[in-house]
Amino acid sequence: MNGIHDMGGMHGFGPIEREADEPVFHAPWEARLFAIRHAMGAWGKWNIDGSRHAREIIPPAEYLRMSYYERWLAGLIAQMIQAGLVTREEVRSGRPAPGAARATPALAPAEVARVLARSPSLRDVQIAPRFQAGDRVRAKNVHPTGHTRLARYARGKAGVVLRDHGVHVFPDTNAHGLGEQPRHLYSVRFEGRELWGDSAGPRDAVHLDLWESYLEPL
Amino acid sequence: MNGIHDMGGMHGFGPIEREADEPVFHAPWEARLFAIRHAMGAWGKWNIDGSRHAREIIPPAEYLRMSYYERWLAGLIAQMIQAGLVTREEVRSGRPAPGAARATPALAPAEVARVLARSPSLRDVQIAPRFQAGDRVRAKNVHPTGHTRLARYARGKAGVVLRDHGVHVFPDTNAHGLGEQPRHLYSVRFEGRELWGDSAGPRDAVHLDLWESYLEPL
Amino acid sequence: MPHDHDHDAEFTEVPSDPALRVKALESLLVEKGLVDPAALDAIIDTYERKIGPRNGARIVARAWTDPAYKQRLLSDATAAIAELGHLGRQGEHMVAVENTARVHNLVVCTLCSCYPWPVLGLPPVWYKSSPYRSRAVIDPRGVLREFGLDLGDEVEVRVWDSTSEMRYLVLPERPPGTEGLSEDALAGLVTRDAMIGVAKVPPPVKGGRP
Amino acid sequence: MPHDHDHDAEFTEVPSDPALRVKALESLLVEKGLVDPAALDAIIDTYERKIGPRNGARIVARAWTDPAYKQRLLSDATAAIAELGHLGRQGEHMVAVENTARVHNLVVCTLCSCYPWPVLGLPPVWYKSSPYRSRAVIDPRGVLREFGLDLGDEVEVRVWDSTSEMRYLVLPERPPGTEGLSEDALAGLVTRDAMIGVAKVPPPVKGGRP
Repeated sequence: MNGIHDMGGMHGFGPIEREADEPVFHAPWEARLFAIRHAMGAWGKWNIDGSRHAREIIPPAEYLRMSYYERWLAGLIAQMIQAGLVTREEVRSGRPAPGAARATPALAPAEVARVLARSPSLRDVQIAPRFQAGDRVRAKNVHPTGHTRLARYARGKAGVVLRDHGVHVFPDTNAHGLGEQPRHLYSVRFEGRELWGDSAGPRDAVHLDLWESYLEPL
Repeated sequence: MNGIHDMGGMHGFGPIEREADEPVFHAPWEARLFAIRHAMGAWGKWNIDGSRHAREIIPPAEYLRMSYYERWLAGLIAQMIQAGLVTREEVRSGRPAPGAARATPALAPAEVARVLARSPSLRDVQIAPRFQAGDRVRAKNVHPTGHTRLARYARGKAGVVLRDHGVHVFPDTNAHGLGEQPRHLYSVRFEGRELWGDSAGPRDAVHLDLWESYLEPL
Repeated sequence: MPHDHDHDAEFTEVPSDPALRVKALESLLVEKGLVDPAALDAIIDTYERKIGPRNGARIVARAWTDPAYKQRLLSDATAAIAELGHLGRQGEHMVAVENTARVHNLVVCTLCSCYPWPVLGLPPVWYKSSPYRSRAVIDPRGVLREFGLDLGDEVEVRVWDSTSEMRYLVLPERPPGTEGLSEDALAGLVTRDAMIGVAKVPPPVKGGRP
Repeated sequence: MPHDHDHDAEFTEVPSDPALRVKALESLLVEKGLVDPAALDAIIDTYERKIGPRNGARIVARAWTDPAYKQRLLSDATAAIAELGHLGRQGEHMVAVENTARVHNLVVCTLCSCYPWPVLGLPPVWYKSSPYRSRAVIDPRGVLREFGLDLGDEVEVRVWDSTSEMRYLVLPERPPGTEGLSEDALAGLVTRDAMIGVAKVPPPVKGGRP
């Protein structure tokens, strides 16, 4: 979707505000939410692409006002309700519905290390790559209404394939319960001037990771 | 600027909410502000392009939360302060600074009709047009940080000139006190598929008014 | 071009009480002699009472009943609208675009909310809203369906994004069953939405007043 | 692809008190037996105490002192980082990019806030902010200047937008005056910002502890 989250290249957000000696979490609730998010993920009811999309569809005015963890909270609640793990009324009241069954946590303390281990998106599937390093390609000018990782600022622009990362889960389908549909993922280099015209310097470039179906040969 | 105001083609804002029997103004303050805006315009301290820009640079999160007239209020206050018509402290307190001179209103009631008359942007300047109806053109891929009326969704896209509207004030300079620098303004047709790929229907088109310097021949 | 001025955060936050702030602002400007409250009254009166979609409706009805006027309207709308006295602020330079069985025109301003005030009055809130501004250019048929207008695939949809001081007036199709109606009666049928292009002009209600 | 679910406005508005809402949520989930609070404690402990930029600094220091390791890091960062045990969630697939006198690399995620957790810890607020996400790709040199780094025109700037599960670690230039330092001492010099690419590693402070 051409959502507010797709903000690469926008002006008007002002200077970057940094904080000296920044803590890992700025409040205990951020830490608890961060942990809840991972513990609930262990139920296997959603994937990372669907979680990203759950944050992307937060209404734009709210999205911009929310902090990072407030977006996580909104996305998590939406996903838990959708998955049937909790009901709206339970979230509202903070109490289990009368007579609700008591589950056994999907994530035991002893299992935490396993859950925080890597969870690769690379799939061991043999698919012949359409592109090779050095190929000139164009990012397609597409405007899907669902989840996509093809940033708007690169669409329609020409670049060069730098590297084939192998066959990876495809977020555009995986986010919507349409399966992993893995395909080749490439690192593609776009010259700054191709993306931004004369506003970019002659020695600026942006590299994006783009799935094969985002690209057409040039 | 690639601001939040440049929202053509974005997803995620939800359905269009309509109101039956909508009044001209929804509250007396909207009407008063609307009128103040016009009456203050009579001081000749700014132009319409600068006023648009004053609203565009409202921080994005606030821009999206504000109603139309709240944006007008923010833009007007910024312009009045910048023009020296009022001071920050006066706006804050609602009282003239001690010893401030009392002016005579620029807009007398009898002059209202004159001020609400048309104020053309067409200039009687002889400049040979670079393009003619039927010419194929491409909107430049430019990303100015100041005011522009070249919507992002059309940049880099190919279209056809439909009509030469004549020589009009150029907003990109006029908004910033750099003069009217009038130039030819054209109606340019872009096919929906050129703008949006397969998301658009084969019989969709968008027509934009674009100044000559926004365009290059194709 | 660089930003040549920045806003005070104080005045660019959503005001907690805009009514109060505008009241204080007016009182400040009056005390400083910068505005005359009577001029404000006259401006408000103009837009509340003198300017509105009935101006555009009159133009449309004239075009429906006077082929020569319609011709002038489509070739030079600014001059044709001036004949009826409906030019003014935000209607400096006019273009009329004709809806037919094969072409449907729709007007938007994606960058702000430009709208032909002298012929349609001030725009409705939905026209100024983010949903309309964002969607009209990428999904015009979806927008029209939301307004209850489901156009066939054979109809071309032309969206006019008002990026300059040109302002667009849609000349809607004259509905069937209006052959005997006077220009005044026809004007009574023409809606604001039809002149923006989000609706068709409905046929007259049988037995009712148009 | 259509939206397959919509949010309740109730839960997508900025919460007036997120601390209270999260507390209520945890208590609900514990009561329903969906989460074990001890597991939450263990997760928080991991990111507060075990994972952080010192992991990345160790990798950088190793690459500075062991040419064969550097070679492995640049050709297959996932494997090279696995040697030191620093893979994990949000560091599934790693790429290391080397800063030199002629090429400067900078990492961003414009679409969300992807960041290599196992080697750098959780990202700072500025990395997740709209100003950084929006500007890093269109004005990387302006961003770097804001961080105090003014690169010459002869230096190429490469921005890596983390649009997939590949995660990027910048291998900064080894600062001058560090010839005699041990791997541990070098690791102590390496900053998080240098491994994101918004800074260089500062030379050791004369007379001070590195």
